[in-house]
Amino acid sequence: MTEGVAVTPALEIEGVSLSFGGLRALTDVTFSVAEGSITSVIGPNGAGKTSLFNAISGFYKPDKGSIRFHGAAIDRLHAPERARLGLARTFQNIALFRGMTVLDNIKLGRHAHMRTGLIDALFYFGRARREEMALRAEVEQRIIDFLEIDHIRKASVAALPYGLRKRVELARALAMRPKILMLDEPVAGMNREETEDMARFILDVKEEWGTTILMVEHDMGMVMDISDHVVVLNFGQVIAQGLPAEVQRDSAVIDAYLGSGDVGDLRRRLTGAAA
Amino acid sequence: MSDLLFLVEVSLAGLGAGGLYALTGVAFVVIYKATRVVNLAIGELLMFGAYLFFGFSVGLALPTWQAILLALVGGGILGAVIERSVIRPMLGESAISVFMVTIGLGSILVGLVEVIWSPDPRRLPEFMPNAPIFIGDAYLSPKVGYGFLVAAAVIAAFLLVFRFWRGGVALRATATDQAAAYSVGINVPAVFSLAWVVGCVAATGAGILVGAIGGISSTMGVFGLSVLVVVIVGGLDSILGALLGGLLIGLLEALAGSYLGGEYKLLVTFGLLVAILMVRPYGLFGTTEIERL
Amino acid sequence: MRIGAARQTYAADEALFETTVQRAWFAGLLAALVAFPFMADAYWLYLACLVAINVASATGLNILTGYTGLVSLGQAAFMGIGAYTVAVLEIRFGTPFLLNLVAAGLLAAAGGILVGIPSLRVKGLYLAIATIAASFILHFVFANWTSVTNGVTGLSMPPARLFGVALDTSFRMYWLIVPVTVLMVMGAANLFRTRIGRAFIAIRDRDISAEVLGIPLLRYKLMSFALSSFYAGVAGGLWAYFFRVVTPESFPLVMSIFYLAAIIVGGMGTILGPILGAAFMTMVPEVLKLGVGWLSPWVPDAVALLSPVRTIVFGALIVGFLVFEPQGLAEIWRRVRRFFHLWPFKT
Amino acid sequence: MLVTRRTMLGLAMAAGAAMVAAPPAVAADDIVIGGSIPMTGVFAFAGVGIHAGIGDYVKIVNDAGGIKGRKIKYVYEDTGYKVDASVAAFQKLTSQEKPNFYYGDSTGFSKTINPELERNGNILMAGASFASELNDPQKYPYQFMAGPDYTAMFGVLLRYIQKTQPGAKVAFVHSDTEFGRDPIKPSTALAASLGLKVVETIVTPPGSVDVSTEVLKLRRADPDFTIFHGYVLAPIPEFITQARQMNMKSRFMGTFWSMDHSMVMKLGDVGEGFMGVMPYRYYYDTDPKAPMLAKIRQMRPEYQSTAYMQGFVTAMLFVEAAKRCVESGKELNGKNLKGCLNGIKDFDTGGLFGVPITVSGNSIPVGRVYRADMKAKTMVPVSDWIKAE
Repeated sequence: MTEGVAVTPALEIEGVSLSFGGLRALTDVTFSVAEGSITSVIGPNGAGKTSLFNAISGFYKPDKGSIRFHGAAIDRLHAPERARLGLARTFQNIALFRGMTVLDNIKLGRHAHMRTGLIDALFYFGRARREEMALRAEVEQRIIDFLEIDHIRKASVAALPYGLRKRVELARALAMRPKILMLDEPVAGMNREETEDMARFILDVKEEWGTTILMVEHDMGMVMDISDHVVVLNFGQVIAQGLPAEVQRDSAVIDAYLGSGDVGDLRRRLTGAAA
Repeated sequence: MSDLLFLVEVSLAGLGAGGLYALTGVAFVVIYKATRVVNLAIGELLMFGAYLFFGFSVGLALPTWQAILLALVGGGILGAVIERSVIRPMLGESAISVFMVTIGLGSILVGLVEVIWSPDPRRLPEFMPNAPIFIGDAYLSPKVGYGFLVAAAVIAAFLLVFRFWRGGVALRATATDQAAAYSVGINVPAVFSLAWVVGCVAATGAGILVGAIGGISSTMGVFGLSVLVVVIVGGLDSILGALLGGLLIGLLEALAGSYLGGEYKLLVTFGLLVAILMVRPYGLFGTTEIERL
Repeated sequence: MRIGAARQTYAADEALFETTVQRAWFAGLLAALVAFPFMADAYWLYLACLVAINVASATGLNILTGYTGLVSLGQAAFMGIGAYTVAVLEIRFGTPFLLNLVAAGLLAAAGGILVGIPSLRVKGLYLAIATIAASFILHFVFANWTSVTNGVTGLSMPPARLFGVALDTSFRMYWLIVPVTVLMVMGAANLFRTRIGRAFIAIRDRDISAEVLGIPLLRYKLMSFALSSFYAGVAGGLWAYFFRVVTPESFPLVMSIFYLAAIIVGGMGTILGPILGAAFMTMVPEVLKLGVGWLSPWVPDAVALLSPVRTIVFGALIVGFLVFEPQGLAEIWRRVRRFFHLWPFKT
Repeated sequence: MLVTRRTMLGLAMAAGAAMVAAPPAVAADDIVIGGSIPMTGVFAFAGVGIHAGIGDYVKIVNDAGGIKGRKIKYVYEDTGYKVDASVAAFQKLTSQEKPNFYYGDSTGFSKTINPELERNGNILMAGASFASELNDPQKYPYQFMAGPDYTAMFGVLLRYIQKTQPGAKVAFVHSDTEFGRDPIKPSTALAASLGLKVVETIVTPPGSVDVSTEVLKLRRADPDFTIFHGYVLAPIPEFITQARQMNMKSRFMGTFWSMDHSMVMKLGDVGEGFMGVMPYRYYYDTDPKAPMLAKIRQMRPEYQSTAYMQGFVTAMLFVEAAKRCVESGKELNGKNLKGCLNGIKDFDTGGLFGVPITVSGNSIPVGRVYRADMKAKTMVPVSDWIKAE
């Protein structure tokens, strides 16, 4: 639906290379994420997907290349500054803060957009109070209701089942008022039902909030179902990109999965998606 | 007396003391390498070892060599007991919790020593040759000199054991990768115990040497603070680092003490510590850890 | 949370005291704090003041160690900065005590930031060791910067004055120390209802992901250091006004360990923890003394065991709580409370 | 913050205990000596002796009928030699026993409690500290010490040195603590005025064990006399051992707290000839001018430390001050007691001090130099009683 619209892409990755010691994690990766789209990055294990996410969110510094956010280069910005611009993300292995309740975890997402200073905080007067109240109201109305997690808002995240934790992480990312929402394997380890729920939430976020989504995912069925654009990484290089249907037919993609031994898995998933 | 000779003598004394730092540092590193426990009680373990020796040699009036042997065995048992009773239950807890456990442990050891032997300062029986050592014209206190030799011998023995003995190999393997060591059939909990036993035996040995030089008291655990600097400077997981760090700190303290004054000793060592933390946080020979998301 | 306590507004849900019952308890506590000095003798007042000072300092350490996850063994040294600041200001300039206390806090905070700078590069344990270094270096400064600190002899200072009344007894100091401590505890409680407190906790739980979520690590770590040392500085200032002699040996490393023990025993990362912990740890030696007193008719030389037993108990409390009850007294208290709230329907 | 029942409970208990702990039955006219005594901790070796000394003298006075029929009561608490515990003990004892006298265990405590003493006004205090700073009747009007301050101790030693070897070279070795630094500056000046050369001042960090470099420094300075201060035992033995091995000719000296017989004997062979200053006679001194020692030996057949003597003499001065005030009908408050104490002229302590004493200010600046005789296992006097003023 966003193909062919002539606006500045939300995110442009241009010639990004990254290596650890002698090991090349990313080589000359180039693609862009169109405003309002769902773009998925797929590839076999170790293809560099999470490294790519880390480079985008500012945790790793690429050796070469540039990343532009709504047309402006963000290479020199540190991770927290990128977060403030509206680059929000979730983590592959769930990075919730175990010492906080669900509600506080979600509130934490808004951190960069709040102004409360240390003195305000100690006395909890004026701005601190107003900001916290406004945040609470917004979190309750826009996020907790939306993601259907009102029953656990006071629960400790450590006690939650896996699927719910993933949802809380999504909630926290939404609290960051994302312009681009980066989801690192949002449905990994979920059963069919949970996966469908999550897919629905992701689509809803795109529709209702107008948020651009960049996603890393293994579940081909879901990727093919909801993506507008798919990028395939292998050994740190982009080997194919395009519409889901185009990528599915790409011989380089099939070879990549063959080489990695995941071919049977891929077949199953591809046929599952086609069916 | 010429200034040069003085410098040489001071340096010798410093290196001699550094040998004891190195030995205690090795005790620390062995435990850290295998179990990732930063052991703040190392000074107190050393003190407890010295008191064990005192108890056997003076209290029970055993011959010196028997007392030393028994003290070392006692130190080893203490290590095993500590590992089983308080360190192992903390497995999987944050490193910081375990670190604080060792602080509490230090306090318990001090109290135990005071209950058993009273807090009065005491002297250990003389068991090292007492004839002054002269290296060229330079004087070296015999206790410091022989202490250094013993420390050097023990450290050398350690290195050999690590290289060739099965247990030493297991220890090194566990230090490198606990999960991998587990998967190749190494009994990781046993290695943990082993590390604590070995570490405590080494600390006991160091305690006997330190006590022989300066007498013993329940406050001699402050020795451990300098050792902490040694292992930070050398790198927490590097035996080589502990060796060189020990000699370096010993030398530095001696020079600072003689040319600036005794009150500058700790200032200089801790100043060096801060500098190292700023410039090379993982020490001269330590491994840098790669952070992962 | 009490059974059936449904709240109507978010504001009510975000309040420090969620129910009327809790508010009533708090009012009762305040009343007890006001009434206490009129009922207690000098000894109990002395202990109460000491407990309050320790609560203030432990609360500060709890912000850094309990909530931000950075272990510090320098809390006593920062108290030293505060105590010396107060003593120097009081002796040389005679400025009002509230101003002196704030200055004490600010100077200690500056010291804290300086010590916290290595947290840019090192974390956790290394940092703890850096704070040990800091406390030795500060001790050296206190002992040798003779023109300001009067060297090892230390400074003797006049009492604080309030409307011409010299606060020179435990009874009078109580009215300075306890309100300041209550304010400081409330401040900490407020802090953790806001974004800054949440950022601290996030850094403790997973500092790397906190950064990606928009929290500048160094800035918040330093802020935590500064705040914790500010608390230490003010507590040190109170300490100076209370004892009125400040020497380099007043703030040894074991005192820092005492505060660490207090928050471990009380419960790290809770507001209640340092209060319970500091009170408990301050009272333990006194209780042991009583115990030894009772034992002495039966156990010969029981008195001679007091000090070592105190040392052992101190260490055993640290180890015992970390191994068996890592959430500390605060968690035990929560369990007790839960039991009574549900009783007799459920046990 | 949550309000806790436990806090409430604690407060209730505290209040209750405070009421229970109200003054127990003290006979109204008892004269009370309170004490913060380090029965445990690093200073326990002294505290135990002090405690016994005070207790014994109080017993002697009470057995003899007290002061005009008024009994002496000695109450104490253990402090572990920690200032905060000492202050707690003081608060507890003063609020429950209303002591007239108080024994403090450290310089830190004496300084800390001074404002409280001045405010309280009812107590005269002495203690285990001989800190020069406390020897100031203006700053510490309600305190005194039962002997010379540390500077006066150095004075006694330096005067002895001047007499035996004029123009001798002297070195000071002291610990980096308040205790250790106390007499160094004024004593350096005094040595100069006595024509002695202070060739080296060595500071050792607290708790240091290996003193090799310090000994090297000492050898370079090559003093005739070396005075240790601020230690109890370590690192003195190692210092002397190494110095002997280097064939240094220096003689070694110590001050009060390292001069107890049992401490010096721990030096072993190298302690031969170790000297030091002591204001009191040793337990085994059978001089006919010291009948009190005979009495002590009768009460306690085994050796009693110099700390015992210190406690004993302190109690004696307490009682003497009280006696003089009672006899002249003065109210027993801090000011009067201090006045009565300062009225003491040429007082015979039963020979514990070798000479009759006069307490003009806050101290009794007298002492004698003793030398260790390791074969006979005794401390032998080598000088007359020297006044350090």
